[in-house]
Amino acid sequence: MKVFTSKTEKRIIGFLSAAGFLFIWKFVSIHIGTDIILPAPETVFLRLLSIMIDSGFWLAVGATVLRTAYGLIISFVLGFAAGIGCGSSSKIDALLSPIISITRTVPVMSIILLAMIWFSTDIVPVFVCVLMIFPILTANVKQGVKGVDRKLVELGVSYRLSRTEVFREITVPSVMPFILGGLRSAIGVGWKVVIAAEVLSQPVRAVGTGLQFSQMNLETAEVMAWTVVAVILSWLSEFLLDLLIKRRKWEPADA
Amino acid sequence: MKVFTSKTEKRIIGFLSAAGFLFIWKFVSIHIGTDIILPAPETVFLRLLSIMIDSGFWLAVGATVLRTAYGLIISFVLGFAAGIGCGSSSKIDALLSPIISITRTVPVMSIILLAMIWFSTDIVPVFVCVLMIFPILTANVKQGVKGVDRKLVELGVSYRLSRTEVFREITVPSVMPFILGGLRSAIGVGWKVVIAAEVLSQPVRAVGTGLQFSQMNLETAEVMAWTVVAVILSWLSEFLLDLLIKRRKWEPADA
Amino acid sequence: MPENNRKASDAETFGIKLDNISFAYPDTAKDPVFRAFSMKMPAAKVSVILGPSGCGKTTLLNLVSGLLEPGSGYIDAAGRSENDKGRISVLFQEPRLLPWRSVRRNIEIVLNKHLGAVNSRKTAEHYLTLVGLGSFMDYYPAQLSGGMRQRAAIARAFAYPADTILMDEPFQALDLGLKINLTELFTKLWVEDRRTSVFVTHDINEAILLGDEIFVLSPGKPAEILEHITNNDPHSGRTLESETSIEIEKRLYRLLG
Amino acid sequence: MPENNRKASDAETFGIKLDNISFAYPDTAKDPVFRAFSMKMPAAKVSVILGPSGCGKTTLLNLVSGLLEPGSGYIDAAGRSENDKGRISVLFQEPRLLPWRSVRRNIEIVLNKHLGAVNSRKTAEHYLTLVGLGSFMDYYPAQLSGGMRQRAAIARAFAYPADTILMDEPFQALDLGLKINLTELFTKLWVEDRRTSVFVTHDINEAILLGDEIFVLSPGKPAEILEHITNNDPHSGRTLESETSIEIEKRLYRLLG
Amino acid sequence: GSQEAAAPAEVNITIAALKGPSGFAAAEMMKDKFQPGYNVNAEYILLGSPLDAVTKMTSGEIDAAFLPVNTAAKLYTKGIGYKLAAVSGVGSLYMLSSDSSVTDWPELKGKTIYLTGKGATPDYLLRYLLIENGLDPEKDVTLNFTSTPPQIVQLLAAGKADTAFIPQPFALMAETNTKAGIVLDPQQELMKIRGTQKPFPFTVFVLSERLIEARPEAAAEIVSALEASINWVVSNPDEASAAIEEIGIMTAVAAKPAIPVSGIQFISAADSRADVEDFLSMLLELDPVSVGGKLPDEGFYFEN
Ligand SMILES: Nc1ncnc2c1ncn2[C@@H]1O[C@H](COP(=O)(O)OP(=O)(O)OP(=O)(O)O)[C@@H](O)[C@H]1O
Ligand SMILES: Nc1ncnc2c1ncn2[C@@H]1O[C@H](COP(=O)(O)OP(=O)(O)OP(=O)(O)O)[C@@H](O)[C@H]1O
Ligand SMILES: [Mg+2]
Ligand SMILES: [Mg+2]
Repeated sequence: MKVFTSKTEKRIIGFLSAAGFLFIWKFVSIHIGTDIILPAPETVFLRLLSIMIDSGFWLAVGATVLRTAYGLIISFVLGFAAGIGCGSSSKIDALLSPIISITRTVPVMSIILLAMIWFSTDIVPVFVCVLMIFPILTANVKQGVKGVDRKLVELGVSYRLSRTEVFREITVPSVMPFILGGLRSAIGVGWKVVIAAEVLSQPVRAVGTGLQFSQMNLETAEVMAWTVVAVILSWLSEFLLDLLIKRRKWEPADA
Repeated sequence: MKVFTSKTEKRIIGFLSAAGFLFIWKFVSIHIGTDIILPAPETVFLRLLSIMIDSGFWLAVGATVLRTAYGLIISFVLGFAAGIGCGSSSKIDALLSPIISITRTVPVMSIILLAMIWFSTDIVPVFVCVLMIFPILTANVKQGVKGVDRKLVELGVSYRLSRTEVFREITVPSVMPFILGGLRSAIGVGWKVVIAAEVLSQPVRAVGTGLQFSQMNLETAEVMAWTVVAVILSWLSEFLLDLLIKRRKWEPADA
Repeated sequence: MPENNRKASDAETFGIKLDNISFAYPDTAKDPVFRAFSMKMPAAKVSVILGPSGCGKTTLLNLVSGLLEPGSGYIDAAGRSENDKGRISVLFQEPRLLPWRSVRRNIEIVLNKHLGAVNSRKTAEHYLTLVGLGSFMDYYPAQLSGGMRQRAAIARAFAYPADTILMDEPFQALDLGLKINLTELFTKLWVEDRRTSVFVTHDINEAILLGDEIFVLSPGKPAEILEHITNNDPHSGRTLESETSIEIEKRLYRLLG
Repeated sequence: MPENNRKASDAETFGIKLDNISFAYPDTAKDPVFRAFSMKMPAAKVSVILGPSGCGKTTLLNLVSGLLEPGSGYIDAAGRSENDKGRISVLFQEPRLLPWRSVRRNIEIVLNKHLGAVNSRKTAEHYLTLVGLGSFMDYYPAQLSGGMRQRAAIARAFAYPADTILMDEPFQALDLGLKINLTELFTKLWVEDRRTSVFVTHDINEAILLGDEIFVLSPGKPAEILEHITNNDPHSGRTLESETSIEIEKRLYRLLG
Repeated sequence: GSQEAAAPAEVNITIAALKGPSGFAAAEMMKDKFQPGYNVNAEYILLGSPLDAVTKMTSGEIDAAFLPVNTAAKLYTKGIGYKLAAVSGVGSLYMLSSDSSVTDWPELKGKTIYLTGKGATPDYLLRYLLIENGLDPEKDVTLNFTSTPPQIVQLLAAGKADTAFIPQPFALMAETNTKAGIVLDPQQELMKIRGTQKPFPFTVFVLSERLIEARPEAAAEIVSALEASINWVVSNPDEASAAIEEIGIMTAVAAKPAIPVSGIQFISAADSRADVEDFLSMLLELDPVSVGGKLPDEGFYFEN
C-alpha cells in the first residue's frame, strides 16, 4: 500500500538529494583538480550567468525550444495516430510496422547524413527527434489500445456509440495513461536527441551549437553551463507536462 | 472491435509495405543520381555482402551486440528497481527523481567526455545507452505500478500476503505490460544510442566505428550497408523479445 | 440510426428468434454452451430466463445482442445487426460504468445521439432519481457502493430508447426494499411502451412478478430449455399470492430448489 | 504469522468491537458514513448485517478488516492489525480474482504460507469441488460466468484458515439451488469450528437461516443500528417454517420490505 | 542561379568556410563580404563539419569550400564537379607526449596513441609514418580514436592519455594545459621520407566547375582574394582573431595563438600540384578508398 508523504516532506527529500548531487560534483571536481575536465559547480554557475547576458544565448535557447517542441508535437500526433491504428486494426499494424520499425532502428548517424541533404540544418534536429520519439510513442499507444477493457468496448458497441464516441469516451481515456507515460519519458529523450543532432548539424542558433563551440574552445565550464541550460529546459517541460497530467479529472479510475 | 486478420494476410501486407519502401528508395536514389548521397538498394546490398566477408565485420557486430545487451540489461534492472520504488513509495520517488531526471536530461555530448575518462572506449557506449534507456524504463514501470488495481492489492493485504507475495503475484503481473511495452521501444532506442555513442567514442571493434569510417571516406554505400546491419540487428532483437512476450500465459487478462 | 423511438403500435413487429444455433467459446471449444438450440421470445412481452449458474444465460444474451456470433444457426432480433434500424438496450451482469465519467455523464453518453445534449441530461437525471441516486449524480463509480453502481447501470438501460431490452440479473446486489421498488418501476415503465424484454434472474419471485414467458435452462453443457411457462396475468397488480403465481412458484421450486 | 489454525476452544476469546467510531470518505467528507457508531459482534457467532444499498455495510466490513481506518474511535477484531496473531478472511462484494492466475492458483496463493504447497493444492481443490467448480479449476477468471467467479471467491474465503470471516453478499448472483447448497455448506463448515463471522446480505431468508445476531442498518448517513435481533435456535436444522423464523421474518419485512 | 555565361546575367554563389582553424583563411573575405564582381553575388556561410560541406557540394548548394585534400580529390573522381583552386593550409599535426623520453618515431613502440577520426587524414598519415619507421600500426602501438581533438586534450589533462597525435591549435592548448608537450613533427618526418620541400597540403580551397565555366574571371578574383585574406590573417593576428570571433569561427582568445601555428598558407593550384599529387599517391598506396581509387587527372587543378 502507498505510504502517504506530505508535500513539504517530499520537497525536503528532493532538496536533499539534489544537494547530495551537487556535493558529489564539487567533490569530484576538486578531486580531478583541473577546470578543463570538470569545473566546480560555482564556476559553472558564474559562467552560466555570463553567457545568459549575451542576447545570442536567448535566441539559441529559443531556437532549440522551438525545435524540440516541433519534434515532440509531430511525434505525438504521428505516434498517436499510428498507435491507435496499429492497436485497433491488425491490417494497419501489418502495413505500418515495417516502416515504423525501420524508422525505429535506422541509426541516427546514417539518417543525419540524408537529413542534412534534404533539410536545412535548422530542421535536421527536428527530423531526427521525430525519428527517435515517434516510434516510442507509437509503441506506447499501441500497448494502451490493446489494453482497453474489452467489456467497456462491448458496452459502447451494444449501445451503438459511433466509432468516434467509443474512441473519445472509451479508447482515449484508457490509453491516456500510456500516452502520458510515454510522452513523459519521450520529452527527456527529445531534448537529448535534439541537442545531440544540433551538435552534429550545427545550426546557426542552437544550444547544441553552443555546446559544440565551447567544447571546440576547450571551455569546459561553458560546456557545463550549456548543459545546465539543457537540464533546466527539460525540467521545465516535464513540469509543464505534469501540470497537464494533473489537470485531468476522472482520477478515481477503478471500479 | 478488433478486425481479425489471418497470419498470411498480415505477411502479405507487411511484405508489400516493405517492397513499397524499397521501391521508393530505388526511385529516390535514381532521382538523386549520385552514389555519395543515396546509392541504389542493390548497390548497398552488394556492398553489404562484400563487408560481411571480412572477419573484422563479425567481430564488430559481436562487440556491438554485447554492448547493447549489457546496456539494455543494466537499464532494465535499474529501471525496474527504480520504477517499482518510485511507484510504490513517494519517499523513494522524491529521493530518486532529481537524480533520474538529471540522467534523463543531461545531453549525451556533455556526458560522453566524463564517460571516456571513467571507462575504456569499449564501455562508453554501454554507459551512454544506460543513461538514455534507464529513465524511459523507470518512467514506464512507475506508471505501471501506479496503475495496479487497488482492489487486488487490498485483497493481498487482507489475506496477509507477504510483501514479496503481493509483489510477485499482483504487482509484477500488472506492471508487466508496461515494462514490456517500455522494453519493446527501449530496444530500438538502445541500438540507436549504442551505435551513435560508438561513432563518437570509436571503439576498435564496433558497428558505429564502421559507420563512421565509411562516412569519413564518403563511402555512402558502405554507410548504408552498416545501417542495414544495424536495422537487421534490432529487428532480430525485437523478434526475440516478442517471442518472450508471447510465452507469457495469463493472457485472458480481464474480469 | 433511427431517430424515432418506437412505441407500442409498431413494437408488435419485433421479436427474438434463435434458430437451431450452436455456440462454443474458442478456448473451451470441447464442450459447447449451445448445440442445435432454438428459442422464440415473443415481441412486446417480458421473457424471463432462469437457470443454474454457468448454464449459459449471459452467453445467450450476448448472442441476442450480437456481441457474440453463433457458430451455426440464425438469430433474429430487432437492432441486432449494426445496420438494421432497431436498437437494443443491454444491462450487463456487471455495472460496466466508465470509471472516468460521473454517473450522470455515464448515462448521457448513451443518450446524446438520440435525444441531444439537453434532453439527455434531463432524461439521465430523471432516471437516476427514479433509481434513488438523485443525490449521487456527480459521483464517480468508484465512489459508489456496489448496489449503487448496479442501480446506475439500471438507470442507463431503462433510459436508453431501445426496441429491445436485455437485462442480466439487474436487481442482484440490491436490498429487498429496492428490489421491490425497482420491480414496480420496471412494470410501470414497461406497460407504457411494451418493449420486447429479456430478463435473466435467479429470483423466482421476480420471475413470477415480471415474466410473461418463463424459460428455465438446464445445467451442464450444452444447455437446453428445461421448461417453458407462460403467465397471462396482466402485469400491473400481479401478486405472489394469486394462485397462478403460487402454482408457478411450486413448479419453479421443483426445478431449481 | 501463526501456524495454528484456531479451533472453537480458544475462539471464545475473540469478538469484534466497534467503539464510538466515526468515518467519512475523504472526497465525500461532508456526509460521514458513520458518526459515534458503536457495535459489538460476539465471538463464535454469525452476525448478519442487513441494510439498504449504500448505507455503509461494505464500509463497515472494510473498517473491521482494517482496510479502512476510522477517523476517530476504536475497533477491535482478531487479526485486524498486521502484527496481531489472528487472521481475517474477507469475501469482497466483487470476486476480486487475479486475472492472470487459474482459479486453483488464485486459492493456493492465499493458502501457501499457512499450509505449504502440497496441502494448499489439496485444500484449494477440495473447496472448489464443494462450490461446484471441480471441473473448472484450471479456467481463468475471464472464462467463467459471473456466478462461477463468485463461487471461486467463496471457496477462497472458506478455505483460508482465519479466526474471523467477513462476507459481503457472498451468495449474490447465484441461483436458488446454489444459494441453498452454499447456505447449508456454510452452516456445515461453521459448526465444525465456530469462527466469528460477519455476513452482509440482502436476503432475509439467508439472514434467518444463518444469523445468530441480526443487525439492520438505517439508510441515509450517518448509518445507525435500526434493529438488533438475536436468534438462539441451533444452526443445524433451522428452517424458515419455525415460528422464531416466521416471527423474525415479519419484523425484518416491516423494516426493509 | 543560371548556368548561362551571358555577360549581363547575374550569378549568385555561396562560399562556405568551416568552423575551426581551417576557417581562418577566409576571415578577411568573410569579414568584408568580398564580392568578385563580373555580376557575381557572393554569399558567405559557415559550416560545422566537412560532411556538411560535402553534402552541400553534392547538392550544388555551394560553389566554394574548404576541404581536406583527399576529400576534394575523392569528390572530383566521383564526378561531383569541384576543382582545387588553391591550398589554404598545410599540415600542422603534432605528436604530443607526457613522456619526454620519446624523441624519435621508433620510440613510440608500445605506446597508446590518441587521435581523431578513424579513416581521416591524421589516421592515414600516422600509419604511414609508423610503417616507414618500422612499426606495425596494429601490433606495436595501440591507436585510440575519439571524435574531436578537444576531447583528447581533456584526456591528456585527465592523465587518461599520455601520447596523442593532434592538429594545431589543440597541440598548443595541450602544451599549455597539460603535462604533455610536442615531441615529434610529422611534417618534417614526411618531408624527410618523401624528399619534398614543403609540408604536405592539408586543407584545400575548391571552386565549382559551374562557377568556373560561367565566370572564369570571377573565379580568379576569388582565388586572389583568398590569397590576400590569408596573408592579412597571418600578418595581423590581432585584427584577424577579432574578425574570427565576430564571424563565429572561434573565440579570439583561442584563435590568436592558433593563427601562427595552424599552418595557414596560400599555395596556388599550379605551385601545389606536385606536392598534392605526392601526398595523394601516398594515401593511395595506404588505402585506395581514401582518395577514391585513383589520382585525379590534371582537370582537378584550376590553374588560371
Ligand atoms: N471510495 C469511496 N469514496 C467516496 N464515497 C464512497 C466510497 N465508497 C463508498 N462511498 C459512499 O459510502 C456510502 C456507503 O457505501 P458502502 O459501499 O458501504 O454501501 P453498502 O452498504 O455496501 O451498499 P451496497 O449494499 O450497495 O453494497 C455510499 O453512500 C457511498 O456513496
Ligand atoms: N470468455 C469465456 N471463455 C470461455 N468460456 C466461457 C467464457 N465465458 C463463459 N464461459 C463458459 O460458458 C458457460 C456459460 O457461461 P455464462 O456466463 O453464460 O453462464 P451464466 O448462465 O451467465 O452463469 P451465471 O448465472 O453465473 O452468470 C460457463 O460454463 C463458462 O465457463
Ligand atoms: Mg451470467
Ligand atoms: Mg457493499
